[in-house]
Amino acid sequence: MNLPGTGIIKGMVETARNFVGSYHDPERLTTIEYPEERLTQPENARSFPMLIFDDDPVKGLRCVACKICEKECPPQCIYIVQDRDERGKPRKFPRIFDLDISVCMSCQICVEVCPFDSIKMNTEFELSTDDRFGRLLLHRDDLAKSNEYYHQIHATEAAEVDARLADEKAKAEAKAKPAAAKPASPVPTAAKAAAPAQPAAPVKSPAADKPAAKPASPAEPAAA
Amino acid sequence: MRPDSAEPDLSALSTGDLVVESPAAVPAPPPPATSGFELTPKPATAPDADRGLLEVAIGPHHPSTHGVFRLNAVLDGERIVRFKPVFGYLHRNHEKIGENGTYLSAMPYTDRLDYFCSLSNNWAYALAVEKLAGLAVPERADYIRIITAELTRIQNHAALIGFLLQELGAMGTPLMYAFREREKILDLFEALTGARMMCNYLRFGGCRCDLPAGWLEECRRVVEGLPRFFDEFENLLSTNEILMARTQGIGVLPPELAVSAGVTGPMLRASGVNYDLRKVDRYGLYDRFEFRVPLGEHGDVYDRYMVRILEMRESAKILQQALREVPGGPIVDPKVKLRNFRPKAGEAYGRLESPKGELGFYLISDGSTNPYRYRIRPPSFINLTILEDMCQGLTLQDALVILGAVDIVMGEVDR
Amino acid sequence: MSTALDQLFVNLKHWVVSRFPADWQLPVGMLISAGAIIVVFASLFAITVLAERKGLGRIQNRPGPNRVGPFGLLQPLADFLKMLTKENIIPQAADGLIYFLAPTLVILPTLLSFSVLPMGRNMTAVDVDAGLLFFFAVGASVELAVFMAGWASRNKFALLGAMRAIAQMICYELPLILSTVAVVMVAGSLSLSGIVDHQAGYYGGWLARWHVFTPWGLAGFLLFMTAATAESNRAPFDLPEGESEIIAGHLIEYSGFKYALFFMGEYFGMMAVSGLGITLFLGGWRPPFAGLEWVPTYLWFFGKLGVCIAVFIWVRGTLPRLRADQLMNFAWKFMLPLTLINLLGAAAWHYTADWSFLGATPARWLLGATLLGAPYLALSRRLFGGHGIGPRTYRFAT
Amino acid sequence: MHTGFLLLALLTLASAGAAMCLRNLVHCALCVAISFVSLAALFLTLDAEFVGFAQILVYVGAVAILIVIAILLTRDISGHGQSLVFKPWTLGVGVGALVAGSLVSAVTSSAFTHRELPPAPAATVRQLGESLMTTYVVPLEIIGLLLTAALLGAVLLARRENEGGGRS
Repeated sequence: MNLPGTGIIKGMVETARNFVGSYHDPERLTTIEYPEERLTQPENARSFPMLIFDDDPVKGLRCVACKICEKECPPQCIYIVQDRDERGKPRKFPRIFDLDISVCMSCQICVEVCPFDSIKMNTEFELSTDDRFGRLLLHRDDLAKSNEYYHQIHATEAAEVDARLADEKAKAEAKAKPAAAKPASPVPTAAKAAAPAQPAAPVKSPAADKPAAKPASPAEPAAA
Repeated sequence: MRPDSAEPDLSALSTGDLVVESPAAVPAPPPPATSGFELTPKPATAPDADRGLLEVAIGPHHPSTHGVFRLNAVLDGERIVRFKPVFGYLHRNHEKIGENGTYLSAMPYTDRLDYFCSLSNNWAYALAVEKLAGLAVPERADYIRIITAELTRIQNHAALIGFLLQELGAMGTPLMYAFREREKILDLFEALTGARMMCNYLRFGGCRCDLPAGWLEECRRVVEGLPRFFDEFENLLSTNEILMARTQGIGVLPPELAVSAGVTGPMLRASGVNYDLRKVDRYGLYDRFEFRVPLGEHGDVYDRYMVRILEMRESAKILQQALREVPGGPIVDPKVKLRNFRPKAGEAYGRLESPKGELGFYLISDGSTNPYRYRIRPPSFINLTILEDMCQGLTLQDALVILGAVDIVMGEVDR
Repeated sequence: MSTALDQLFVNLKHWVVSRFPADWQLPVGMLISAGAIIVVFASLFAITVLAERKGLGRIQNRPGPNRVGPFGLLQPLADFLKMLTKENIIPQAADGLIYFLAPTLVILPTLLSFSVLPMGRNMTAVDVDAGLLFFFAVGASVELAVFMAGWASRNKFALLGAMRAIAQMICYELPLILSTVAVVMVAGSLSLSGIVDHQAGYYGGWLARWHVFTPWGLAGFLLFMTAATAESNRAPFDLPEGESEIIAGHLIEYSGFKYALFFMGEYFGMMAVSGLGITLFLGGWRPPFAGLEWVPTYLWFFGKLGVCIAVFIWVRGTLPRLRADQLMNFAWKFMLPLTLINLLGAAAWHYTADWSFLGATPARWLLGATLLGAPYLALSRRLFGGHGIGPRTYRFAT
Repeated sequence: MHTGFLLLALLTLASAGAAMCLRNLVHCALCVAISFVSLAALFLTLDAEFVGFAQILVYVGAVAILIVIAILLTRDISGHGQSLVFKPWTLGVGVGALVAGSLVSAVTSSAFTHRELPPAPAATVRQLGESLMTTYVVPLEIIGLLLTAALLGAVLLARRENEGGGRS
């Protein structure tokens, strides 16, 4: 056995080394002074889901209200109501898309199951609020984020998605050609099909990162 | 414990020289309670109620109970007469939720079992489902799984030792050092999976996404720095006279009792029983890597501490080997459907060596998208069952240290 | 010039007192001294708390409080305001009067004990002939206050904490007092200023004749500071507060300003015993080397106090806590015998003072070292080895 | 000086009385401590520094604590116990009066009270120590031995009671 007391001395030396080290060694003082300093989030980071739109925050939504995410969501935090036109015919558009982020557990399963690359994970994390129902229950227009924003936060993934969508569109067009003179497909599909072409152009109209102030939504006449 | 368990040979497990065992001679898992060992007899009901014993409810809100957990202690002075764990405060109906959702939808919930080790939990569940559905895992995915699981083991053990020292009254210094290193590992997890703790990363037949660019280099850098951290930790703690005096000879768990009670993980190995599922089951690709299993001799808290330190060192070795040779290729079995995943009817038990012990998932499929039965063998919970036996005749201070060394996470205990 | 600076506060007090009529001079002088002690040590308390939080933070690789004011310097003020404005909760079952009295009784004796410490040349508030005895006498009543707090709270954890506190304080009072007896023996005085005067002069013309620079003094100082750590309930002897077991012990039911008073009492106690250790072993307000007399004496005292407190913080940031029975074993089976042997060491040093042959000093050191080192080794071996405690080796299965 | 003495004497007596009459045992113990302190203060007013400080150190720091611990260990501390006043109180008063009378008569009849007071001695601690170590060294050692024996006996008693319970 060593001289009694050496273990304590060894520990004291170690803490002293850390004390001194924390003044000059960035490996030791890893604290980030949060509101002033921020870490860059990794590309894969995720907080809560968002809905991607091209061009227009409402008309350009990629979501077709297929309700797959609603069904697959493990904590059942998504609520979707499909839009209907004047005659009551369903439109491929969500009239209501509510997401309760106090229930959501950020598991990303909705993203994985979405066949339309419409729902993606946001990285925004400063969401604390004192208004549980107003601010933690996100509606369609809160959730809508532009494709540019998506490119900003998940560059690699977004590029892949765009390439895939462009590819699919090209295939669809190739398929459509033999079918030739068929009449144009219904409006929302056209909008969706047209959309992927757009992001290829890097600079875009100021669709903005945030949902716009709420332009007249096509859903509203339907709701009336 | 395991349906196909061979004839137990306890004497070979607990005593004598350990030899390098060939895969065929792998020690059998612990036997059922036929070995004649019984739990320590305890005073039935208060025969000495008039002696002025002090009943104290430690918890549900107490700094040392690792969450909402209650210990009903009956004290004679500071000495423990009876010590009953009461849990269930964090019960979330996990198993029933698992049965009511699809196979995939249980995956994010497994993150929340032992929220320190979401990636090992993911893997255990994925193992069970893969066994059920007969899926093969690509080599690259297995490497990623091993890397993440060993990183998880390191950060869990480091944090646990920090918490243990907190219980010993060390003002959080070791905890802060552990968290400093854990941050680096969590950063890696975030870069890979998008979340620091609730990773939800593994999928049946592989992983959810491939390694991001530069991740392996970053991981190598972190792993290279780990031995320095272990040395620092050991300098600070391992030979500290106070720590040795507080932990040696405290909470002794004889190997026979440990086996009878179904204790697994570092606690079992600290009692000298050579039982590590990475060696026993050789799940994943663990037989490709060279690592040793540290074994304690006394089965006390100090052994549990040291076994964890040594395990971290071995995990770092595994990581170094794995990071050297990560192969290319796909990361997920392309046949696996994400939606409408219906394994054929049958049952399966998938288990692995989670940082806390044997974590097992038992699934019965009736051919539908939901498991018919979804059951978890949580190591924290089963290791906790012998708490009172270990605390008999010790003081309240010892008891909380013993609790700390059991390594429980209430998310897993209560499920 | 240097004496003017040194005696600045003394002269200031004399000047103020001389403005008053003769009948009033004594009480006014006392009031001034008392006020000075309260102001100086209260601000020292604030600085210490901040230093402790910052220092612990740095030891733990984090910056510590840094939000209130520049570098977090105003944090004590914020803490003070918080404590002052917090709700004062009195448990329904508590014994109101005793519950109320306990915090004041914790503060009072420690403040009283500052009055006999010589904090600079001519800077002793009350130069009592039996100053050392006074110090311990008032210190003894802290135990009663802690018991009152624990008992009056009517909380099981508080009661456990109070029992631990009393047992611990009684046990460690013995080695604490006995380790000072060696000093009293050598210095031949119970007066603290007398003990400081005994440490005047220099070895070889440069090293101060502090008691700590002798074998018995070094051992005595270490023993004294260890016992002092236990006496002031600091880590690693902070069992009465053991937040991981009995949460905060006797403090569990206290909130707001009463809690702050206890907190203050703990820090005052730490400063008081450090001050006593400085006075007894570190030469009080005397400089360590010749040629440093120009530095004002009170700066030496408070500088040494700062170093002692820094060590307290450092120890707190490093060591885990002992167990109650180990604490007792340590006191009775290790500290007490060593302090008794240290008396022999002091006597040996005292009676070999007239050795004058060549190498007398190393010989005396050797004598002292063996006299103290051998029992240290034997006792600590017994303490650890008796329970089979020591580093272990581990086997591996592959 | 006179008023100070009166106040202290009153405090001593009052706290001693309270120690006898209060219902709560812990309160009683604390009152005993108060009377010890005020007794020490009385010593201090007589310039007997050493005795005064020793009184606090020994009686408040040790004896009062010991009493408190004894109460905690042996009794129900909830405070619902009976009054400590001995039931047939006439007997108690009688015994008390007898003791007081004999003390008073002894003091008044002794020559001590009729002598001139000597001047207060200086350097008391040193003198005290010297006389303890020279003139009175045998009584001192005997008392020391006695106390050690008592201590050992107490340890032995506690040991026997505690046998079978745990380590050390």
